[in-house]
Amino acid sequence: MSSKDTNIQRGYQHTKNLWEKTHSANTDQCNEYIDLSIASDISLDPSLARKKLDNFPQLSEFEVVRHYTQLSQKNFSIDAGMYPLGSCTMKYNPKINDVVAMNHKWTGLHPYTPEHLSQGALALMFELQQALVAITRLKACSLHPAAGAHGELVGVKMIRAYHDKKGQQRDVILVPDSAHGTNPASAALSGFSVRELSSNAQGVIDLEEVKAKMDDRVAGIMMTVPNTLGVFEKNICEISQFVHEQGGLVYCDGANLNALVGQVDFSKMGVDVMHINLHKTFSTPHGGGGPGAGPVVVSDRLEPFLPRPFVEKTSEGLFTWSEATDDSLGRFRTFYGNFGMLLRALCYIYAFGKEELSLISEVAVLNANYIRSKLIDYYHLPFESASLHEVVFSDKLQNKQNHVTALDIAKRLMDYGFHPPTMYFPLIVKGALMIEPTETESKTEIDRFLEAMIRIAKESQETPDLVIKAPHNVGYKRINETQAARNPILTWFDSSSVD
Amino acid sequence: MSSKDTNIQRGYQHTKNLWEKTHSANTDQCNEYIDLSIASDISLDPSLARKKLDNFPQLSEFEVVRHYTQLSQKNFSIDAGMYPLGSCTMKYNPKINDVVAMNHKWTGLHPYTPEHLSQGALALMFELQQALVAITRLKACSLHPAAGAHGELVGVKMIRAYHDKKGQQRDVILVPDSAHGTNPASAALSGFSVRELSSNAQGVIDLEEVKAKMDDRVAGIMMTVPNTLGVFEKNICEISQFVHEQGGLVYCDGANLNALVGQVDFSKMGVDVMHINLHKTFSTPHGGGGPGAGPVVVSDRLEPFLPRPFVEKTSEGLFTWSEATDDSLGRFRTFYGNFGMLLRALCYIYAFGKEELSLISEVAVLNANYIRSKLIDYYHLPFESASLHEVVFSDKLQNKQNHVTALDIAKRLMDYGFHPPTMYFPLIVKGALMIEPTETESKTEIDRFLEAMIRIAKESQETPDLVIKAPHNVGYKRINETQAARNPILTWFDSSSVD
Amino acid sequence: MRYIPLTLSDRKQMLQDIGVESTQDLFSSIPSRCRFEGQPALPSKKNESQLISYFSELADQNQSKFKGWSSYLGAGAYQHFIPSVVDLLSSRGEFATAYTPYQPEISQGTLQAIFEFQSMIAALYGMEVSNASMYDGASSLAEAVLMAGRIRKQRNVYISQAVHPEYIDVVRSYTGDVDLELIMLPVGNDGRTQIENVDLEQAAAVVFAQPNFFGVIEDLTVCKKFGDVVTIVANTDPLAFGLLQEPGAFDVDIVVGEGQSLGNPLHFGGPHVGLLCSKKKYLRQLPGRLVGKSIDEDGREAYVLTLSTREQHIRRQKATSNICTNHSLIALRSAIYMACMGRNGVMALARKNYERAHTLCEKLLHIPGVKQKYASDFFHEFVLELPTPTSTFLANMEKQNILAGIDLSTWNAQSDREILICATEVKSDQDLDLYVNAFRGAL
Amino acid sequence: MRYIPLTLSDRKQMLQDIGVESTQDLFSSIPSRCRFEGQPALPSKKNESQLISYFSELADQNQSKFKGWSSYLGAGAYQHFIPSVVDLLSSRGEFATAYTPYQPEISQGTLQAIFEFQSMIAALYGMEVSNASMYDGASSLAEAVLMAGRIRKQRNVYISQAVHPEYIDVVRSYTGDVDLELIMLPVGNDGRTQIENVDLEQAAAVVFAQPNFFGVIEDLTVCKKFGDVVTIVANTDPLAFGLLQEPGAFDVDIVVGEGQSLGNPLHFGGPHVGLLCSKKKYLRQLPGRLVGKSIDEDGREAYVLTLSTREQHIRRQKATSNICTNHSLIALRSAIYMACMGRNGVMALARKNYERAHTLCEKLLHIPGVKQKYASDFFHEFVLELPTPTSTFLANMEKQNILAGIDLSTWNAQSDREILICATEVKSDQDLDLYVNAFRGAL
Ligand SMILES: Cc1ncc(COP(=O)(O)O)c(C=O)c1O
Ligand SMILES: Cc1ncc(COP(=O)(O)O)c(C=O)c1O
Repeated sequence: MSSKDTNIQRGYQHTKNLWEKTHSANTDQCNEYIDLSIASDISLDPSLARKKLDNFPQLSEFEVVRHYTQLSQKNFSIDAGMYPLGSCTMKYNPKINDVVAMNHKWTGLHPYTPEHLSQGALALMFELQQALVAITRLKACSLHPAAGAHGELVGVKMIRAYHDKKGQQRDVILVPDSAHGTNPASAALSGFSVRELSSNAQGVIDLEEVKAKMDDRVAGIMMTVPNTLGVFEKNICEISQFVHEQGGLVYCDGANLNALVGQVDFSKMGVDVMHINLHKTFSTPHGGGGPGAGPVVVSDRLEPFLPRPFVEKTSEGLFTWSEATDDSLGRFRTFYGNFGMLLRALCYIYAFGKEELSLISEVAVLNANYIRSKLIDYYHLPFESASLHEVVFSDKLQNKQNHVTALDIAKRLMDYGFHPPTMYFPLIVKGALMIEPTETESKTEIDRFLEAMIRIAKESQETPDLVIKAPHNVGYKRINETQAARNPILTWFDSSSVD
Repeated sequence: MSSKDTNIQRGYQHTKNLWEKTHSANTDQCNEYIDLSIASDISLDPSLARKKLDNFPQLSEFEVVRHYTQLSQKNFSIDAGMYPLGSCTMKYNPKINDVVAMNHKWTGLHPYTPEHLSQGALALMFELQQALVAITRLKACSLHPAAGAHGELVGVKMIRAYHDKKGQQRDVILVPDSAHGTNPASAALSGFSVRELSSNAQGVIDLEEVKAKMDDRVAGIMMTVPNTLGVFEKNICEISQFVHEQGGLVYCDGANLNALVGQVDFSKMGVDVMHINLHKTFSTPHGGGGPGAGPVVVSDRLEPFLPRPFVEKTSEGLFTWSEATDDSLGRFRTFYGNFGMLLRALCYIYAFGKEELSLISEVAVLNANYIRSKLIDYYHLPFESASLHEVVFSDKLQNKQNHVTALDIAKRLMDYGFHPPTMYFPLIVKGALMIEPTETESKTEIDRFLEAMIRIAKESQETPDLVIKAPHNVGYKRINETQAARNPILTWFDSSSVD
Repeated sequence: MRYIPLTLSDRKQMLQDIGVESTQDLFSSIPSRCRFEGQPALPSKKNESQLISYFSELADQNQSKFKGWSSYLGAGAYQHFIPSVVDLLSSRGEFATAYTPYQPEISQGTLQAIFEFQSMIAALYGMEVSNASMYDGASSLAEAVLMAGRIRKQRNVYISQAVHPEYIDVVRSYTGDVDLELIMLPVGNDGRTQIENVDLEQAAAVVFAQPNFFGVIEDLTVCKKFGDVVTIVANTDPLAFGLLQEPGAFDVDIVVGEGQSLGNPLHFGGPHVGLLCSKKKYLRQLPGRLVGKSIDEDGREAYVLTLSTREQHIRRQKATSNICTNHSLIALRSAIYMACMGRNGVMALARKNYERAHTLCEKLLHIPGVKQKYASDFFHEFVLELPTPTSTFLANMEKQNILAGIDLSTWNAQSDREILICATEVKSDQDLDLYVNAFRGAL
Repeated sequence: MRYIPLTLSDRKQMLQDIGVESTQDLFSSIPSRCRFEGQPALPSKKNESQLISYFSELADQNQSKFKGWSSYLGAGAYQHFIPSVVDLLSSRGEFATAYTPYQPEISQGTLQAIFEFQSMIAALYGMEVSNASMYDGASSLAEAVLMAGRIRKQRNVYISQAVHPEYIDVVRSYTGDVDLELIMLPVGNDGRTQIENVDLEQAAAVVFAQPNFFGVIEDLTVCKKFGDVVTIVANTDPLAFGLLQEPGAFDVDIVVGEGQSLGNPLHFGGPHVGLLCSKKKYLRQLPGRLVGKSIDEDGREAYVLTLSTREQHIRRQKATSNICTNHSLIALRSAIYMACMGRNGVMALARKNYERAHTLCEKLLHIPGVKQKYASDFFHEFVLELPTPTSTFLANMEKQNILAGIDLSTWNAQSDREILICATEVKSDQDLDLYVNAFRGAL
């Protein structure tokens, strides 16, 4: 049987790309959305004009609908199944939030609409600023950043501005070895060099380690709380105090806030700036990779440096854009923030309200610990410290016995209808499998997931090949990443095509 | 391996039913949509009150979203692939029509809103009445019926009312053997007995056949044009004339109107009443079996008998509900019609407008004939008369050689990503495969379909088992219909459960 | 060209392959005497942006809450809150653009959903089986009456005068040409149906509405008195049975309902959805589709349309009904709605509806001259007698942007001072107070 | 409890299985000195219906076309017609609720869609490669400048004064702490960038905008003059290249853009989407994700994230950028939009935009005292000089419910009589006439 025959027999449907579906000799026919006819004879100087638009598709609307419907069916999604991807907080994205955000009265609003004609939008941003301050108990907030890493950049730049203002030359940032890659990358993008802190045997940073690496070139420290093992940095208060004493500032990577909503007072923890991934804790949809939003919340120390504009409330109760000050950082994007995502996040926060917001973390932590308690007999737990919202296992047992790796386990989970956990992160765990259930999974679903994990542990012993050759059941076998990188084909018309 | 293991390896994901997911000891927790708290102590007499609500599910909203997302992924749909289901006119259902129809200003409108406060809705219905009259060139229209069969019932009842008014006792309806099952059923529901007409060797009804079956008990004839073979009833004008001469009336089943939009003048054809399936010709989504809408259009003769109310326009340009008359049929449903579907249909009609409406049929007929020309070498064509919007093949060749049946071919098409054609209908063709591409399929997609059909023809010769055991590729093998009927389990709590 | 993907060159190619000159050649089997001449009398074609503005201008020519209107209309079509997931999930193309699930292997989504719909509807009504949906409540009732006629071969169908008048009309239309006679049962001062007239011998069926057209809760214990006569209960708001004793508890034979309240918009009257339940012993007489549980060849749980030998496509003129296309997507919406509300939500919602209507009624009865027409308890709508003609009163209320209720003289000329008022969970205390104030002024 | 499925009994059971008394025990690793005390200062929780009314009341506190407003604002965010399928398809849960496609076997939908996005963006700009999206146009430009600095190790970055001022600000913010100096290139009377100042030796990059901030079409043939200096073109409306010669035709090295116009709503400024294209030879220096084509083990065509050794999760502080989450769903929307419009639609649309702005401009120039600021041709926005201060004029226009344009004194105090006006395909002849009349009265 030809390879085509194989495809037809194996739960796989090929979706031709847009160009393979393009109407060839289609002259000027196009889908009819709005009047594009031109009465006048106004026309551009031919020397400035484009000759032709090559390599561009041309389809009927129906073909477009079918194309993207088919493509969508090739995606795993939270809506279709449990997605316990550690560090990513894949929770339910309530549909009502999308409905609220896509109201035409919001979507049609131009960012340069004068203040007095966009009071509703300003009010909304003001309320979210307030809410994030209320949740962290820090001092002030900017909704400017487009994502977590963007928030890190803004935050680290504020740290630099703070020292610059003081006339201090501090060009080093301390970053734990368990940190997410964006932390060192953001520090580097701000012209800092990165000095790595080693986690101790409990997976956390000791005060001694910080003391050892601290000197007067150090501008600050970036801590993730709880860290990427899901473990609370129990020395954080002492570390903050020490760093402050030494003239440094404390950055908190708030990507794991889902563990701590209504549980921790970040001002008491000594945090000077933290970013919050609204697309994690506050449930804006991940969209296959974004957009999210990464507001930053700051202490008194950094308030003057917040990027402008943010929203202020006047004594008459009107909302207004803050003026830029000499200290304030410049812009890191156009306009004000990922407004559509801000709306959704506020919607999520208001659905819980002051009464129930802390339940988010209580249940997220409960679920993670339940998983930990059920899998600990089957998977190696590299760090035994208490887990908060996520738990990191490793493939050590499976790997030792039958060379089954974290990757294999991940791929096999697909066959059972689950998205795999985060693999091989944090880097301090060999063969890491990082599991984060969030608060929105039901016990029924978590139990199904546990059953699958336990079965895979057994399969790894009994029929390791079944695991090593997975997935079997999702339309595709493993995809060759090496070939893609060795001979990159990045567009449909890329000349270095392989076929 | 246990059967559960098999499931996991075969492209199948089980979706637990709502009860298997139900939260058990969930006291009074529920999803929070609207305030249901009660301040006052008003309460119902316990003797009238329900004791408990058994067998009812209880889930969180997220579980509901996931449940129906997963279920949806187990459906084939037009949006995801070609659906050449003969007689069903599975065309693109433009998304804009849904957007227009689901505008909250329409969905929130109570049917008993006074006329002067619902002029927009009345205007819309008036315009659709006018449009259907313009398209058929008959005299008047009622949008009352909820579906094709409902339109038939109304139509046949009007025929009865017409004769009753004349004081004639006519209790027989002539129905061709090629007719859809709803025709005889609708006639019977109206208290008529059905006299069957035999199709001739060209698949159409001869005038002689009608003459032979006609007598003064015959109230009318129900003709489908083009008939269920996709063949135009070429004697229709003569038949109508004859039936009229004999005092009978002519019902036209308009389910196949997609062949004739802007091509045929139904008044010249002598039609007295015809229903139109808006869910076919005018593209309202089929919804997994409905709702549709089956307006009836009538000639002068039957106008007085139209069910009320329909919309009239006053001389001042206002829209008003017609008054009931002595002759008018009563109601066959509450309110006025499937308004949401009427909106979508009018949207489809206006998108084409007077300029392009007839293209619907031109292209639908072109596509069907293209398919016919390409498959005629591979499948038996039982009737060689010219095809209009659909073409009926049979399994004769495949069956004779290798006992491959229409059912097998249908199931095998699923593996190739297509919905099967209509099978075993019309009844006058043994092993019928009725293919209707509609106007909205692209040549690329039709060619893919043809390729699959031709491959199946070859497989039927070379590897018949592959066809006979299909489907292989859709998550399920053939489903046991006999067992379901022998031991019907119709609810989750049905005691006569098989497992 | 809207929605037509073929290019001119595609068309040329295809015509050539077919072997004809032009598409019009393909229509040569149609006699020229009945060909369509000229263009249909329609407006010019509209692009998407024109469609949007055209229809939204039409939509603006109606009253709506967006223009500050509020409505207390009920009478068979009710305003309830619809969770946003109902629209979003039911409009998924996989559900909305599928046909009837005749090919079960690729239709398990619709089939399982409808199986679950049947289960929930049966549970709500306390019945053994439910079909897969009908057009609407009224046509379901008509089919139920015909079904009763097949079950019990008698002539008389006794039908309560407190059944929705449009339902009665529809029953009359459907049964006009078969051998059944409709006999109306009068309504007492308590608003309940009086059954003294029923002649058990000759009766095929007795039909009640619960709650009835006047909102009144009938005492269905009488249903147990009818022996072999087929008892039918018609219902216009299934949510009532989150609070009221379910018909199944009274050994009712057939229950029909209008499912609009289950997450479906008013939509100027349609599409709504007909519900039809019965005892399992009448299964072979049920009209409409049924989804049953089965397995596939590998033993996987699977669902399938079943017992189709009752239906027109198999049985033709001998079918239990002519219905083919039903209201599946509305049934699906209803299932999603019920799943969202759940057991607890449905019960709390029913209580809230009851409370809203009673709170409103009580306040209105303090207004001089306003009287309650019927003595019995009601669910979420009720009839008042006014000191002025209802039509005048309604016109006055309209001036304050309120659709205050339904003028019962629409169906009965003598009731020209009666009004049917409905208040559901969507009305806040503030709404009710506004209404009561307006009411006072409008008399 | 909103969105939390666990029941109390589930919780009890789970705590028991874990072996703790209460959920709070699970937080005992947190030092008590930093625990949160009391409730956060937030409003009370809101159910779905309250959320809807709360946020729609807020939404009503803005101007909108639903209140009769019309807008001629552009300047980096444009009003274009968005086909309804863009919203419907992109909001499918399978797209919207997936994470970054790190597991390609179950993410082919996103991957193929983004591969096609890359292809269409590259085609539109006439470039060899495009990445999978950035946050927005401005941050893309900043990343492009940093990239140029890596490619050509020189200090000076020449940037046209006719680049959107917010883009310039962002470039300044991003490059503040690295060894690059921004040098502004002035704009001539013709509205085009003057390049006389560029010192080729010291230049890392030269940055133009096409069309530029004033709507003016730059003559990009100059790009061919810069030798090894990295030429960067920034674009705020990719649809312009349905009409204008594409940057690729001028051998430009890097093109960045703002993709909002490609089917994405204004949404008060975000989320929009950053576009970034370059020559393939700079691939290893590109920031952001890339989707590449590959095969699976059975040889099926498949897509995968590739060249991730450039990225932060592998390279950490040595990565080409810190970007992780990008704007994938907006890229997907853009792809759907481009697929809907198609080659012919994009070209016709660009022509129409050009025509609308020129028609309007011509009419306005008939008004006494109104002058065109720049001599060169423009795309869909243009700068006028008014006889009155722009702020007064705008206030007068607001009285007629028109947002007439953008006051250029926002960025340059001297420009207090200049206005930037944009007219796209959404404006009808009638709209333009209304505008012109209002304009006359508002001066
Ligand atoms: C711990 C941590 N920090 C930072 C980030 C970066 O956030 P973003 O992807 O929104 O830029 C992530 C996200 O993956 C993360 O998990
Ligand atoms: C020829 C024909 N007549 C009548 C009908 C009945 O229409 P409906 O299903 O809308 O009741 C159909 C639909 O299947 C049909 O194909």
